[in-house]
Amino acid sequence: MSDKKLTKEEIVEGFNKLRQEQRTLATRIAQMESDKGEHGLVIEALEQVNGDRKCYRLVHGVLVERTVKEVLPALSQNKEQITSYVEMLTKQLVDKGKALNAYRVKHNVSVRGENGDGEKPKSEENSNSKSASGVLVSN
Amino acid sequence: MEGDSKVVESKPHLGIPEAVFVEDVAKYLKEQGSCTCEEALKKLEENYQKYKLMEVNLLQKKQRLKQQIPDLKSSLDIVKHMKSIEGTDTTMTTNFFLSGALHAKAKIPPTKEVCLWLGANVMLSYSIEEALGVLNKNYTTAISHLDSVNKDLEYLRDQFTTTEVMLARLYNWNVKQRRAAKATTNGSDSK
Amino acid sequence: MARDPQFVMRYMEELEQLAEDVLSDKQQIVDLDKKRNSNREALAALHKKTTAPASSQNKTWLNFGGVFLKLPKKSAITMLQSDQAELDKEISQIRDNLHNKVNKLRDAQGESDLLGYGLHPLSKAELNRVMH
Amino acid sequence: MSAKQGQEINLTTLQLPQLKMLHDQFDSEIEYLTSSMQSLKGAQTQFESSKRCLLKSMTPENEGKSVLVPLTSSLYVPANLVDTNKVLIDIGTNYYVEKNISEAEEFFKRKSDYVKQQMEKFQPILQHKFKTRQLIVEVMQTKLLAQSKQQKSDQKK
Amino acid sequence: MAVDMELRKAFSDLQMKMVDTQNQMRISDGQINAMMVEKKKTELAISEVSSVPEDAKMYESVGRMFVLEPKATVMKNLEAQHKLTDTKIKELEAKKLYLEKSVKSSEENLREMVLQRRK
Amino acid sequence: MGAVDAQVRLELQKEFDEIQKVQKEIQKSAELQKKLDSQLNQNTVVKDELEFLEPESNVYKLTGPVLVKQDLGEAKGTVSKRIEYISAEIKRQETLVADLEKQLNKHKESVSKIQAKATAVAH
Repeated sequence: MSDKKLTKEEIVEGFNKLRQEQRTLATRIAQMESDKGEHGLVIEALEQVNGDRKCYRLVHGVLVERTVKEVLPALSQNKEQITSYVEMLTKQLVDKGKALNAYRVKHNVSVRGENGDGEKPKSEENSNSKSASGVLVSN
Repeated sequence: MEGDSKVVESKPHLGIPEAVFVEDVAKYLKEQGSCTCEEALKKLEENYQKYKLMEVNLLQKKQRLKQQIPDLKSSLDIVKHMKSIEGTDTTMTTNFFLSGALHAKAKIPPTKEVCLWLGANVMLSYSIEEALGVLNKNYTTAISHLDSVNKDLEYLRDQFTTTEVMLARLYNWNVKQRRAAKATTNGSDSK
Repeated sequence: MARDPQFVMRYMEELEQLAEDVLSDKQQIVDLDKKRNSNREALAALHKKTTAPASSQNKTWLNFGGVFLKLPKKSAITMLQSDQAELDKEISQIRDNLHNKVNKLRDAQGESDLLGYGLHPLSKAELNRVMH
Repeated sequence: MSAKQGQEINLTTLQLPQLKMLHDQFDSEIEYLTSSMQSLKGAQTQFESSKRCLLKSMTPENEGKSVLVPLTSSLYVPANLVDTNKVLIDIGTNYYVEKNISEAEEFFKRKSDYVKQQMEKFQPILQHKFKTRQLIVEVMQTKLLAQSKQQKSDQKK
Repeated sequence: MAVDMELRKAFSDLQMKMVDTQNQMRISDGQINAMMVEKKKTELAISEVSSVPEDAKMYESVGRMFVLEPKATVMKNLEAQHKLTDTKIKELEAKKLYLEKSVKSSEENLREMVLQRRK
Repeated sequence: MGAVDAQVRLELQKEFDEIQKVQKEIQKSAELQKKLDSQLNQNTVVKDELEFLEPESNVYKLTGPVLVKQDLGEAKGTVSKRIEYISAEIKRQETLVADLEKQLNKHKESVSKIQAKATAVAH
């Protein structure tokens, strides 16, 4: 797409689209971070109990009865996957931020009431959130 | 809050910085490292946004706790009851929440085991005694967390007020300053 | 108006904090009282049913959050009664505390009148709610 | 809507601030309707899934079946399903009714249909509001354009 | 002048239809994606369940309850689910293809209209 | 002139205060009506459901945390009473709002009267 003939509306639209994508990424990261935190808490709890204890794991609608020592490695692996996913998303977020800035400079877009990287802190601040369904209480 | 002093106690509110209130704007600017008024305004604005972000997070946390607490309380009550009939041959009948508006009936044979949902798609089996301990502990923790979240929110609200007042002051001061500057240049022009 | 504005600010904050504290305590009492009333209703219903000969079963469904457990009426009544006792205790505790807080607030605001700052940290409606 | 034509003519006679107000009013109405639609949709999905749950689990084969029963959202215990020929339905305002399976199925179907009907009633209204808002935006844009042209020619003088 | 108006109306009608179709395509895309995720999850569950010893207890979730089922039944149900998502994906893709064609022909029509107008 | 001005301002302020007060009350009533409306709706839905039932159906009412069996006729009666009560309350609120709106108009009229008088004096 050549952008020499972009109208003002189209520029704004493109900009908003990028911003929306950035926001979606940030929310996704926050979700994953909280998921990661939840995994951490559960792993911690399981590490403190006997490995032979009965423990259930839910996989896509199927609850399988296992033991703690069987579930723990699966959980750790899962956590690692989430971690690398978060890393990937974070990279994407950084790239998106760069793209956004480049777009801003190129089309001379000014944003009211916000400065350059006002979006960034969100993903960091949300890291200690956790879903309410479990019995564990987060800090 | 014990609140027995006339001075605001600077309790540690988990990393929430205190907003400062200064009467003398010029002095304030000097304290901030002799920055321009615009810079100071921007900084305050930033702080304000940060407070807002913290508020959002705290409110989320509060919401979560408010959901969790009654659930923990019910779990605790039920397990307490199970403890009281443990060892007898009492079968409990329950009408449990299946989905939406739908409840179904089940009989719970005498049991020494309950399962607690830990999160991350994992459920752990507990003896009744143990479950009682875990639930009790988590219930108290959740309540004290809610309490501290509420206090943090209150504290945050004060920081909002202070920052708002400071913003207004700085803004007014800035306007006055500019007007004064304009007046002097106009004055010198006309001379 | 030669007063130290910083002092005024803090004073205002202090007042607001006190007032908010009082209000939230009052709200909590209202909530707990609501719960106590519904328990009372439930107890009344249980007692009424024992006298009714038609329902000879001596069991009842008791609600815990989302689930109903079928319990002997006796245990249900005991549970409700112990819950009531707990609520009573909690309410009277908050009430005792509240009394002190209201007094403190009253003192603080009395002072504000004396000093003649003309501050309005609380609206009239709020004040009424706080002071009855 | 028979007033459609009339509205169209009316719009152009309005001043910009009035148009802005009208636009905002439509905005909030649309927002309200959209959120109502969303909650209706949510209710419908819930009724449907309850119905599916009912038909899947409340069968004679499942009588006495071993299950893990939720006592709260975080507490489960081993139990046996009993009385699978009937269920307890929460019909609202603290009333609960015992129903057999076909009655319960009918209940959920009735509810789901009712909600669907409501949504079908709202949909055209929402559509119309969208269109009208679009129209308002267009009129506003034309007016703004005319205004800025006017200003430019004024400046030239 | 009147012809021009008519043409403009036809033009905008066609444009609207195209936007509508494009929206539908976007919805289809979303549905396909969701189904793909669903399929992936089912596959993961199948591999997880098949790795568990035959005598392991397992439950299927129904609403908020879990019902004890033998492994064979669970596997059978998962396979059925897998097949179902597969057919759904195929259906959705066919629908999307149809929409794509429709957009293309709309584009074609628009182009022609513009050409005619230039004459 | 100054005294008149002040007098006018005072009068206007009074009217504005009144207007604000009335508006607040109208808003309050509107909120209440919304709540009542949804309550009415809920109860009507429940009533319809009760009408659907066979006479020998088991109906329970949740009283506090206890589920108490209730006679179908009694349940219907209770819900009907609630509906009656809520409807009456809605009517009451409607007349209240109508009354408040009348007051509001009166105050608005006073405002324009005061303003007209003031401009007349000024000229």
